[in-house]
Amino acid sequence: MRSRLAILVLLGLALAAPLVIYPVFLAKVLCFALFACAFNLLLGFAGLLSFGHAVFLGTGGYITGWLMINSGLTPEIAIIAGTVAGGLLGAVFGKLAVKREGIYFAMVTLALAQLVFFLYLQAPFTGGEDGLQGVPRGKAFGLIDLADNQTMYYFVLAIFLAGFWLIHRTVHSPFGQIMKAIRENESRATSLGYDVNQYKWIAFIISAALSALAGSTKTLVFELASLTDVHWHMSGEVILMTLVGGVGTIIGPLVGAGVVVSMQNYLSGGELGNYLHIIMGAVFVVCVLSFRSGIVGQFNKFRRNNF
Amino acid sequence: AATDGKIKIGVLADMGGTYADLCGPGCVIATRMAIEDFGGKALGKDIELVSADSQLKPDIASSVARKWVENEDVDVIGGLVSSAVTGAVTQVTNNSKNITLITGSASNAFTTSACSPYIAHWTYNVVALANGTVKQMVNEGKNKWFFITADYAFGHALEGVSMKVIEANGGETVGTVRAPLGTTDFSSYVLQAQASGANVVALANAGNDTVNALNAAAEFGLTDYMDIAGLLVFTPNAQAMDPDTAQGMRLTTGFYWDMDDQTRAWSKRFEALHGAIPSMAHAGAYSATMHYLKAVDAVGTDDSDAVMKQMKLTKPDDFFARNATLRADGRMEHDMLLVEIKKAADRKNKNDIYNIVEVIPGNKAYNPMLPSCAF
Amino acid sequence: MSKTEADFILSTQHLSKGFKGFTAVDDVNLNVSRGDIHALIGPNGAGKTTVFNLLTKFLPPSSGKILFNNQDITSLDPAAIARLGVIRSFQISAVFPNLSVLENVRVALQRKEKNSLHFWTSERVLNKLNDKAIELLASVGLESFAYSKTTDLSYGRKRALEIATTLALEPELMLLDEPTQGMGHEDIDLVADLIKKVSQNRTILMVEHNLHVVSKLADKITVLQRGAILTEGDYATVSANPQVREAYMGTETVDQEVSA
Amino acid sequence: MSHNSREKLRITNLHAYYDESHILHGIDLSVMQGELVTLLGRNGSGRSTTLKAIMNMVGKRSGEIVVNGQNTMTMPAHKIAHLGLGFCPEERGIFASLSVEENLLLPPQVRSDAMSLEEIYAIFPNLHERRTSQGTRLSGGEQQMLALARILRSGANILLLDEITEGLAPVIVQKLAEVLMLLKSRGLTILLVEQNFRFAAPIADRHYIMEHGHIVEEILAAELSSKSDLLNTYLGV
Amino acid sequence: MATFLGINFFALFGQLLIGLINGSFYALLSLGLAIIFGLLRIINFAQGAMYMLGAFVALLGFKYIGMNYWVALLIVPIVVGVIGVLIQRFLIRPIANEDHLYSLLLTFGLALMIQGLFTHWFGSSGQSYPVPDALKGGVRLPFMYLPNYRAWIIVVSVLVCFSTWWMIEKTKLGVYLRAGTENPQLLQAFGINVPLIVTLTFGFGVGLAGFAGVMAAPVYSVSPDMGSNILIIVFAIVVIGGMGSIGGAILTGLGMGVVEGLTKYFYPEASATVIFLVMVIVLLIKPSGLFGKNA
Ligand SMILES: Nc1ncnc2c1ncn2[C@@H]1O[C@H](COP(=O)(O)OP(=O)(O)OP(=O)(O)O)[C@@H](O)[C@H]1O
Ligand SMILES: Nc1ncnc2c1ncn2[C@@H]1O[C@H](COP(=O)(O)OP(=O)(O)OP(=O)(O)O)[C@@H](O)[C@H]1O
Ligand SMILES: [Mg+2]
Ligand SMILES: [Mg+2]
Repeated sequence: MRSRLAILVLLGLALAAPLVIYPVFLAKVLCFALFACAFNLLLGFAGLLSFGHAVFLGTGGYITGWLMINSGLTPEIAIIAGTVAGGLLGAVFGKLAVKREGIYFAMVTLALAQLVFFLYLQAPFTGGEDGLQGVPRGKAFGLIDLADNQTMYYFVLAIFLAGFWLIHRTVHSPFGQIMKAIRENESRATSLGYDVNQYKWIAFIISAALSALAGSTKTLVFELASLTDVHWHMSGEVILMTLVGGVGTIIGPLVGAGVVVSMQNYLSGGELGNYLHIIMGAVFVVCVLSFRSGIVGQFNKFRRNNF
Repeated sequence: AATDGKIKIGVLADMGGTYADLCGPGCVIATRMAIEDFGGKALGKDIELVSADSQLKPDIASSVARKWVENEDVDVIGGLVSSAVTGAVTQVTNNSKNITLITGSASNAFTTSACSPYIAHWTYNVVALANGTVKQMVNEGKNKWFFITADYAFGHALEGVSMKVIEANGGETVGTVRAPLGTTDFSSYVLQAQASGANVVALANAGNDTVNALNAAAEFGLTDYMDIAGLLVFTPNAQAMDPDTAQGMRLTTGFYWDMDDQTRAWSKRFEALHGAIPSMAHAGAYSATMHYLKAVDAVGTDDSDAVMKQMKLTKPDDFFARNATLRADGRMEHDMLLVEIKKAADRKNKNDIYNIVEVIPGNKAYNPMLPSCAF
Repeated sequence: MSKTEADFILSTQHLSKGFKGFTAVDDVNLNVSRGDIHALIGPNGAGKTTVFNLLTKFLPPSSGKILFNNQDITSLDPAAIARLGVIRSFQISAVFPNLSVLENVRVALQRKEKNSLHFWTSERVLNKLNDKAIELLASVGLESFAYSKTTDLSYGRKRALEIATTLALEPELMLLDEPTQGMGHEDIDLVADLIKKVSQNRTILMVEHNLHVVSKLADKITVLQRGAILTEGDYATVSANPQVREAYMGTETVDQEVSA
Repeated sequence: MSHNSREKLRITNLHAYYDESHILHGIDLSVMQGELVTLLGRNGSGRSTTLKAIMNMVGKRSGEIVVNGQNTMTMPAHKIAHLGLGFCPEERGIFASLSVEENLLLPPQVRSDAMSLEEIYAIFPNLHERRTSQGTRLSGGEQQMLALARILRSGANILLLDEITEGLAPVIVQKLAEVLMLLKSRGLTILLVEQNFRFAAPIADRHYIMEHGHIVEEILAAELSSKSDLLNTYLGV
Repeated sequence: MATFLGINFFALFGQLLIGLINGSFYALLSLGLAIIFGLLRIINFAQGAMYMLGAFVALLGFKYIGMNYWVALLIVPIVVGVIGVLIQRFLIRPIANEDHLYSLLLTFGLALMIQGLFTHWFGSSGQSYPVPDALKGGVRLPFMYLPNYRAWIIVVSVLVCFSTWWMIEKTKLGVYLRAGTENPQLLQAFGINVPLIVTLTFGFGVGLAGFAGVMAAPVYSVSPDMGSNILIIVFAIVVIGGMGSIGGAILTGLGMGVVEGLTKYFYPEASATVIFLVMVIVLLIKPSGLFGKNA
């Protein structure tokens, strides 16, 4: 009951926010929040740390951007196409990566992502260093003109909610139950007759597709797709968001994305841009050394202890 | 862009990256000098200056520009180095009808394929570079060219334009290789150049890439029997080159601090603030800002269309812009300089790096205007 | 040996496994009759665990065949063998520590539901398995712990839970590798009773060093030595065999008072 | 407190923790030279933790542990072994990346009168046979033998043994009992954690019974029969 | 003579040699990484930053106190190694018992910080470091002009790599290292000072990166991002070689340099991706890497 209320309040806030806050910024937070939630699905619920998730974000972005520029499709179709492309790429990467665990998994995903990074750097359809510029936002369903930032924001909010709901559903599904079991004791799950790699693989695909969804949406918001989204720094950033917010919590990544994006926004606006990496690095170090459960994890602990 | 009667200038430059010395903090300083020289006020209000680091990333630049014009009432964006960044920013500003003063980028696209009524492309462009350096060398009989090209819009444009100039003057291109932006080890490209049978190796890159490529060429003995043409060399880069390797190298620039008293006077003031002599982008940023502010003052509004019209009507004229005009397509046409890097022995101090070989008049240096871009 | 082949739920034919010039399992023809509790004993390093590994395909045999219900399963992978109904328990406690006791069993029950890959349906569909799960927990005496977290269970209860989980898969054949290892006395008896109880309607093959447990449970015993079968028979026969006494049992006897 | 020179190990008011869980709640025990003392108790009563605490392998400890008259509470773990302590862990701890013989030779010798490889191989012929194979490729029982053999070779004279008969065939268990008697007669001190009471009873001098991190009873070998009821309630024997 | 079947052998050999030189750096860096991984099960993301640090310390030492190349070659690895020791001791050790992924993230954060600081101080544009006088010039081979310094890189790297490998694989220390990887706590209970070994090994692995940094300074321009660029490639190499395999890291490092060189000749477009492609293929065929033991 309490959580129902909380959800309603949050939703109300989300609907009212663009009246006060710059909608493009809000849309950016939502895109990264979705990305971080998708990433957390893999890390928090499957126990797999991917160090190459940027590649899915970027792939979604490029596909959607390219289609919007070249095909005349409506934005929702282009987004779906980007999502599917991300899912397919995830299927290929996942097949290779889920054979390994822990640090090995992280390294393999990192290297695979780097492979694609260089491909995108050279492939003609991505625009290389320039990226895809001037991606039109188009009209959603051929009707709603997204050129207006406020409208765009609500469109993004809808996508975010859909993605978030899917993640929530996945975690609390028969599939999610098995994922949990696999995380707890992999060899026992195998001995009960579950093909562990298949489950991890599916989780990987879902996570990749949702990351691509975030990237596709982001491209529309900024009317631009670029290499930054595929770079391994971006893979690091999403880890940071998740870590700051709280690994394995449902809304942790959302909070983390909000914090990190605000911080970047604040820093890159001025001449502090220089300090961005130093500060992000420092936040990483502090989080790992003394704040491993993240903001939401810490808050939950506090609430448990005091109420 | 809302006309709120208040002038706010945004300088978006590379504050810490490969091009930081060309148009980074220095471009902010130059812009501030222009504002102060103008009197600090326009339309009766204080002129505001904001700046940000593009980090040389189109997406960062694009989102900063968007935030500036949509949410922070910035009227005009200047600075701008790296064509990828400039392209992304102009996408935003063209849409929002804000003026862009491009002072660091080289691609000629901004007055051709990507032209817009709101762009003023100031300092130089790839065509001017090729028409200066390349033409002269081909005419001297250096007819077989090999390109080491920076793999992004600027490099491609510079390479393409230069090839046309080579062909038009009877030379040929025997090969090209594209190196990613920020390459540090050029050895393998140098080897390819060596095996190509060319007599000139053209470096269609900029900043550190040029310096590194030149160093590798020297290390592998390439300089012993081939000429190196640095197609785009800014003064800080020229200073960073080993004089023994670089001496005698020809290059084209839009500005040299030691040209005459006028340039020296401004450059000394700049050096006092910045700690180094100005590059052409720094001088260009001052000149462009000043011209913009004068136009605002003249029309009495910050409305982009009116201001731009005025900018094109009056001829820019200052220590930087010689025999200049701002064409209808947004190209600022002015005299370019063909210079030669001095021998170590001839240098009086560390800033004394060029001999001016020739002044190329603007109409010879720049590309002709396209009818479709004559706004 | 009057049983026909059809009575054997599991049999191996000339099963061998070598590791780099060392033969760990040597031409073993093992026949497990349906409904039996069959014990595999032998000195350390005799090859018992290796036989288990071969049966469940955690190791590929060097040669020989494995038949389950007269079907050749030699080439199947571990998960496929598990799905046929051959379930193995592990020596170290194989539970899902942070799931509830009920959920532990449900994870096993879920496999038959064919919805385990459904990430789009609510986990509420699993609630219909709760009754069955409670029933299974009751059969091992854990029904009152259904909603506790599994980590909080004692060692013996974890073993019981593990068995309940295994039962949920309705295995035809259970393979138990040293089920009482590391257990205190009270737990040993608990688990031994449990094994006896669940052996109704199914077959159990187990490796066990605790002779007390073996004597109490096993219908048939196969003694392995140096990878090969030394002898077979019921406890009385086997324990009377001087070779077995020398190689394995030593002077130990199972006195009935202790097992009481 | 007067120090008894025959007292090899004395533990006073020992508390031990893993992370936040408090496992040992004030243990007091002592072992004399040449004595074989067992720690009995149910699963999870804290016996292994006691041994680990002596080796400084738990999260946090308080109290006092005196080995050979020297307080070890502030000693780093790697110095403790050099007091002559040899620890054989419950989970055996065989190193997979080392061969059987490398495993045997791994612990540095802490005393000069250590058992030689020949002696070890004579006791455990299986190990000799498999000496070049990878440590964890051994069968469960063989690994157990290796774990024990390893510390015998290091020459430690105070042995902390955790469930060493686990998973061993009855013949080997009988042989182990003989080995322990032999070691005892050589003057070694042994603290033994055992589930197998039938193994421990005939060879031990004293038994401590643990429950929930406390020592609840001390029983001398001679009192075994008279206190069997007590044992039954604690251990369910 | 120089060409046969359309292959220009001069150019090919030239690229191979350059490949071997790059491979030497790969080998040095992946060796350090493999050692640290082998003992601590930590992927040291800061290895690239340490490489950069090595180059910068050499450069700054040269600029401000006139430290020459040969001194730098000796001093800098020690300086960087000590920094590594401090990092291990004060940042990594406190989380040594947590999931190893945390130490990966920690070193990732450190790498960002160090690189950010250097960018802040020195800008991201590169600076050059002079080739030592004794190694100036070069030899004209039939197929290319080989600068002396580049030849020196190959010789020194191979020497350093081999001696390190020997020390780890063939001495008692190596046995401790291997055992310490698996169960440090138990090894310590046997009386071996594991924390010390761990810290020193980390320092040594990091010192190797510093050494590579000094070696690189005269040929690559010294810039704050020089490390992060090469690091990911080195990760791929370590994965290909089999994580934790010391010999594998060295051989794969050299080998991948050569493969890259070949690609630059035959199909330059793929030269940036070829190592990752090889990695994918190796993973498909042998998930544990070329020299890795199956987990
Ligand atoms: N992977 C392997 N490589 C080499 N030898 C092995 C391997 N696995 C087992 N062995 C050897 O095969 C023999 C049989 O081992 P197995 O584990 O089957 O014995 P066991 O009968 O289960 O013994 P225990 O009762 O001690 O567990 C042992 O000598 C062991 O060393
Ligand atoms: N590494 C650990 N972290 C947290 N708790 C632990 C750890 N090891 C043991 N415990 C807990 O400490 C308590 C005592 O464990 P200990 O291993 O000392 O028991 P034991 O008497 O040796 O029993 P067993 O027969 O299981 O070996 C148990 O409740 C156990 O769950
Ligand atoms: Mg076994
Ligand atoms: Mg124990």
